[in-house]
Amino acid sequence: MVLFPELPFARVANLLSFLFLLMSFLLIIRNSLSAQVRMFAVQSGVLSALAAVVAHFGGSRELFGVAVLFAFIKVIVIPRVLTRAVSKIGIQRAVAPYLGTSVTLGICAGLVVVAFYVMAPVMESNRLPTADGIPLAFAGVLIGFFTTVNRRRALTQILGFLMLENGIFMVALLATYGVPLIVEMGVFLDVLVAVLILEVFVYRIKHNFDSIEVSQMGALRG
Amino acid sequence: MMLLLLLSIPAMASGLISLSRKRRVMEWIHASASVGALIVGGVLAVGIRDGAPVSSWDILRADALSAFMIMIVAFVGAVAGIYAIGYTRLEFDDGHIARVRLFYALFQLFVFTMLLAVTTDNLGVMWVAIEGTTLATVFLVNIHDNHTGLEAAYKYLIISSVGIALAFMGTVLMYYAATAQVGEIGLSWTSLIGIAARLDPKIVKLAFVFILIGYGTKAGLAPMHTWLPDAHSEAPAPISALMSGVLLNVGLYALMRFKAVTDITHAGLFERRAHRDHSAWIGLRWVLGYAWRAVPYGESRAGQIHALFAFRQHPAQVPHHGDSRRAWFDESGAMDRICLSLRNSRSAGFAAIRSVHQRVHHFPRQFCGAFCCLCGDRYRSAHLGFRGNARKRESHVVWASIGGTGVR
Amino acid sequence: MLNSAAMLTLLAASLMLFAGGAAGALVFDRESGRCRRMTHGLALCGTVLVLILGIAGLTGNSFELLLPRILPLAGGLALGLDRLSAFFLLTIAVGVIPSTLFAVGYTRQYRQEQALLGFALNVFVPAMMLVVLSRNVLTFLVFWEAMSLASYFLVMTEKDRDETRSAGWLYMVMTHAGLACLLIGFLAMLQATGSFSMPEWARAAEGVDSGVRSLVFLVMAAGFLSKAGAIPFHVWLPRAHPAAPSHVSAMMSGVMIKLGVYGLIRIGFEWLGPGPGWWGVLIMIVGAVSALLGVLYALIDSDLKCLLAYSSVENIGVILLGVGAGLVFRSYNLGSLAALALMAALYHSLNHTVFKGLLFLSAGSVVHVTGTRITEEMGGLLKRMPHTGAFFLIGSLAISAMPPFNGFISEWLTFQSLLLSFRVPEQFINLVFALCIASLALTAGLAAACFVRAFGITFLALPRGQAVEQAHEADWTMRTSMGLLALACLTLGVAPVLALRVLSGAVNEFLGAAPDLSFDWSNIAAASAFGTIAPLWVAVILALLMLAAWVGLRVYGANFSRRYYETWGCGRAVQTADFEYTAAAFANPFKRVFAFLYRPVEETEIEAHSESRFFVKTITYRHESRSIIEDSIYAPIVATVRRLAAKARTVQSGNVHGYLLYILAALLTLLLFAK
Amino acid sequence: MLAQIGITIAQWLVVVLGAPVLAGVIRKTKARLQGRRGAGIFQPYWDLRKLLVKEVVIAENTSWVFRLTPYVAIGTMLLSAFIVPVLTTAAELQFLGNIILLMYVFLLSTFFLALAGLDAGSSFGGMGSSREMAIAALAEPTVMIAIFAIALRAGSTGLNEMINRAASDPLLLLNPGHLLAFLSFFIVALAETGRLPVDNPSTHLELTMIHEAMILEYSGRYLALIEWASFIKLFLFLTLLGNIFFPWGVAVTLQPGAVAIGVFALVIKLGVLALGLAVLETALAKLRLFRVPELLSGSFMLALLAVISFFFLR
Repeated sequence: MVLFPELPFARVANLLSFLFLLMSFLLIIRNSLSAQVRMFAVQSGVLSALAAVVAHFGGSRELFGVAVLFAFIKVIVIPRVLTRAVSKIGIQRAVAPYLGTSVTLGICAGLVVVAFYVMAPVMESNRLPTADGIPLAFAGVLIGFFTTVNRRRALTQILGFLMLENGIFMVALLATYGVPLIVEMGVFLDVLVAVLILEVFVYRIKHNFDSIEVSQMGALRG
Repeated sequence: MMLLLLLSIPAMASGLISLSRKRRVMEWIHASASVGALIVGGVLAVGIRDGAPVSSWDILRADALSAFMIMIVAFVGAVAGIYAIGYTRLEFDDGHIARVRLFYALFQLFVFTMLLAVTTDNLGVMWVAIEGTTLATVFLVNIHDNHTGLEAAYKYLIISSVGIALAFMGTVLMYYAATAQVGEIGLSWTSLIGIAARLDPKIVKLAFVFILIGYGTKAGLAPMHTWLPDAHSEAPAPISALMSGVLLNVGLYALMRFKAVTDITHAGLFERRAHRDHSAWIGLRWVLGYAWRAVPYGESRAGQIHALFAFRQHPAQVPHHGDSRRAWFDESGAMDRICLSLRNSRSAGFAAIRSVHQRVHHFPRQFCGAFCCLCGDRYRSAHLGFRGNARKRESHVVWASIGGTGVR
Repeated sequence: MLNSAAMLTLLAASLMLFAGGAAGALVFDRESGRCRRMTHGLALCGTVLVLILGIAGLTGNSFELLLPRILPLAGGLALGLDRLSAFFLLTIAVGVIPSTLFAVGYTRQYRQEQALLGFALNVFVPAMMLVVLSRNVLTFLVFWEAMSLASYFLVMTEKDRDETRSAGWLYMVMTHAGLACLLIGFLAMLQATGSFSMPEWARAAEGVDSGVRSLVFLVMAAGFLSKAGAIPFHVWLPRAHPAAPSHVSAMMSGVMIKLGVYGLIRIGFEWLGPGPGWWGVLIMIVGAVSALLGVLYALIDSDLKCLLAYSSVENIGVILLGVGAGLVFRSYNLGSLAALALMAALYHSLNHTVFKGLLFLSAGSVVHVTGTRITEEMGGLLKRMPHTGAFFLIGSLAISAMPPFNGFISEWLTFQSLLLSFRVPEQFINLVFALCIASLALTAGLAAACFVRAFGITFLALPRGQAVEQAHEADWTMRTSMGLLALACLTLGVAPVLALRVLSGAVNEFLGAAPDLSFDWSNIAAASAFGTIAPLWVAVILALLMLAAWVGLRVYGANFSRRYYETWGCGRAVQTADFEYTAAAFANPFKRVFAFLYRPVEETEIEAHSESRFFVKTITYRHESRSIIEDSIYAPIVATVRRLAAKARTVQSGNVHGYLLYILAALLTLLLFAK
Repeated sequence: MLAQIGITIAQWLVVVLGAPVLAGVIRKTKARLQGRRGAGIFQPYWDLRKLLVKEVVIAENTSWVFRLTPYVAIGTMLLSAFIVPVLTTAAELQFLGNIILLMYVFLLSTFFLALAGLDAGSSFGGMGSSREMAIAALAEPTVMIAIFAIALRAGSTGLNEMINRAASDPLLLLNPGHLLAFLSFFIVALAETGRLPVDNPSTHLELTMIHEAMILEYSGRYLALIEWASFIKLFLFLTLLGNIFFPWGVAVTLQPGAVAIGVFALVIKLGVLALGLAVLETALAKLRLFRVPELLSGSFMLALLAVISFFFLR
């Protein structure tokens, strides 16, 4: 059953991949926590759409389930959790990241180049129509990673981690149309639990350090 | 079936403990589960050693390497588990029953995830289990809910999660390499190793980079080891023992599984550039690791190694996590050494033997490291209010000396 | 003759005794007295079995044991006994038995540490024994480690003292470094030969590139020499030995450091196959330098046990001269000379075990009753501790290589083997040997001076302190053990044939060449008639002549009345201890002669009465000498490491972002590299 | 067999009884050279006899080591008298040991004398011990290298073989190594026997004496034994010098004629050496203590050159 046979699979996939990357960029230049959470939700939405598209064209029923599950966890549950955290923590004074926006963007652009360079062998060997998006997805991984390095607040760090996770999910999606369902389920569960635990930690950090600036925690040194 | 039984023991124990209310009940369940796992694990391991690998369904499979890991997990788990009962009695009075429950439940969950990681055939499930170990232990690290504990736990969680996510990336790429070659395939190690020779070497290499970084984080290889001294020193002693004695090994175990595949794929390439590249890297890291171990030595020049003695004499003068920290730097070094031997191995088969040999050599150290920790921490608790007399502590020094025999 | 099963039973029985002792230490850790008697008693019994095993091995019994189930992946637990191993077993037993007996009385002072002491002792001794018996890499390393660590804990007995802790720390670091060297060497040989088994290395060594073997030799020699305490790896020794309880010092100095020599002999002659001549030359140079510097530092040290520790460095140097000479001779195919030199080295190592054990134990009794190790505070002890003093005198004579004691025989043998070097057809080597002879001779002279000073200042003349005046004789276990060793000193000196017989068998088996030495009860002849000596007759005739002198005076009718009067003190009315020559003063001529080495720092402060500067109120004299090795080798290393460590600390900055950055950087680097 | 025992005892008696005469000859010669008449050459015997009948005064602080030392001193020297071939190289009692044993036996007596010096607790004794040991120790390498040089030529360290081998070499004195070894051994002999310029045997000024300071507390028969021992030591060293380096006349068989020549040669050689020693002691002043090491290192270099000359000029 193919719903929109007229839409070329590769086109749509690529479009969604670019949207994904765009969301990553948007997320890293926003400073307000709630905006960041929103961006993340949108990005996850894009990703679940992509999953649905791949499921549709790839003819995989399992993958539909994954897309739905993904949408449920990452578009609804996790943003809810994070939003609740943001509101509980209250207004936070803006904390500058280690690097300014322009430098950050420059570095992220560099990371995209790196991603293309690194993923070249995968693209070469991949005959799937979705292959073009793989470097973009990997760029998402690197940008997410970079966010955890660059941002001082615990919540943003968590978001960076989630972006990284999203990127990996997307690599799996584009390169192999997803990993086996049981693994996917386990991964979702783990991520969910991780986020829940992290949320608890954010509260505790707020409680203990009166701020969610991670960089304040420096008592344990070599 | 034995595998299932083995896994279900800690899993059920964890569930039961979280439901129980009475402290004695929890302790009872905890102790019997620890010992039970040891017995079942022992039977299983002996069986495997004398015969073929055991598997149930597609997911669970245990070969000789797994058997070895099972023994380590179950044995250290049992020892640390029994020790934990006394330990928690000292640390938490009956007013903190919720924490005790949490402690025991997570302890069993931790053991479960480690056992799962070493008995599963599915690389994805292995990943899930290893991430599970992080999630299970993170609250244990912060069980006292103080500043430093929180800091250590947060760092542990975020670094491990990020690292382990990269390992997932590697798993995905490995899976991709397999599917690109033979179409649909389970993400199982047995099937992967079967087709390993036909995989695309470039992609496998790329995958292995991610695996190395990812599971390397868990195994405490430098420079991904930064969480290690913090978390191990903040965790309660039995957990520290488990983390050092076993958890790092589990990370390494995962690394070895992938290494076996990579070695086969790169059998032809091995002697050439690819090998040199990552061996150069591991060699560099080895050096770094050693430099790194100099850190605590530099910190107080005559200090750390005598922490055990110092604890007895000058509780106030020693940074209170001195000995555990040193032990962790030692762990890090031991891991580095094993990796070096992995590097040195020329062929895949020899690699397996060599690294297992190293691990055998390492095992008593790990184990004794665990002992050291237990004893060291015992001193800590002794000064926190333990009413032990000097004689009693004396015997601990002796035990610590047994432990000391192994560390290094 | 015992068969192999009987030997294994002996081995197992001794191990069980030690295990029992170790277990006893843990069980009875509350009852100090019982713990002490039980652990030491069991260790003593176990060591007696080791002695039997050693003697059985030396008379030609051997066994091989492979337990593949233990340490399964490295070829199993491999043990074996040949005559060389048996000889070292004998050395171990000879060193350990009196020390343990001594410890029964001596460790009474350590009430709190009984469990630790007993446990570590019962690990230490069997570990040493098993090191000697090990036949593959992993077995060797495991027991080597156990030995090092057990000795570390023994050193740490008086852990309450800062000095002990820093000594233990240094010992640990040096052991670490030595072990690292050994590991590198073992791994390299493992790679080169593909075998875990060391006897197989010996067979495969011919096929290994000689450059690799030389490199392995260098590295492993460094590892073994650091255990043996040869210069420049000796730094731990003069700290750890004084810090340890005396019976432990006796065992470490008498026995443990010999295992470094054992390892060196194994790699030099067996495991690494035949090597070039410069291996031996290197060992000889290390030996000559160790001997000379060791005795020079011993000569000026005022800490009695420290002095003995430095003297161990010296004796290790003498042993190494023999080992090195053996290596050189073998590389020139002078098999019988190599055997002679090795025999001299082995004999000296056995002798050193005996007399150094004796000296440490008697020093231990002195330290035990006076509470000080500083010789400047002692004096006059011979009257208060007549037996201990006599034993110390015998030890001093033996270690100074005075006939008719045992040190003389082995030093004489070493001299003979060095003098015979003219058979080596290489002028450079001849000159090296000439210089080694000179340094050995100087060492011998200085050692005599050193022990004149040690015995004279400690035991003779007047007490210099309160503690010494109340000194009393040691208890019977301590005296018995010292007496045993003193007897051994004399026996090995007048009847060396006992030891030479087994030694020549051992060396013959090990090198496949009979030593160029003929001996019987009355005569020893090296290289047919190159050098001969009749130790038994020397002793007998010397004793008879001394007696004859006394009898002669009687017969002649000399005046045998005697009168006691105070010592002449330049006309002073009262002669007190203040007028005695001090240890520092005794060493002063040497300090001046070897000033370039000691680089002494002297300070003199004179405080005069206000009336006139000629009426002196007080004089303070401070002197200090510095170790050239520590200053020029270790200090820079330590400084560098410390600086690097301080830099490395910044890596563990406490900042989680930084940590994540490391991972990101590692990932990116690796990705770009692996491309 | 009987001849063996006879000649051995005869040699021994020559050493033991002849030693004081030698000292007397040196003293007499020195006195003459200095323009004094001096005591007769048998004076040392009368001195010894006088000491033997005197009462012994012992310092209160001393222990049994002090009382044992004179016997060790005389015992070691009496033993050495058995080892050194004086008249003949055909006597078998030299089986006791080689020249290395001899040197160690000398060191043994020094060892005990130094202990005795410390035992009385006076500063002088300690000072003497310290200096004596320093000189003994520093002389040791020279001794050994000189022995090495001789042994290289003789192919043996046995005293008989050394002398036999040297006697069989007609061009002995044209050998640079031989002469160098002689010089270095001569200097060592001066140091070991406490002669000028290292030590002054006739001084009794506390700060300059070495050997005499060490035995300052001795009196009576103890002093007699020690004095006698030092006479023997001097005699033995001069005999060694004479017989090893100028081996002519030493009997290689036990025929009475050869032995008679041996006696005659010994008297001549000792006479020449004694004269040389006396001239030297008259001409030289005592060196400052801390110049002695320079002298000894000089002699060490000579010995080393002797060894080198063997290896490079053969």
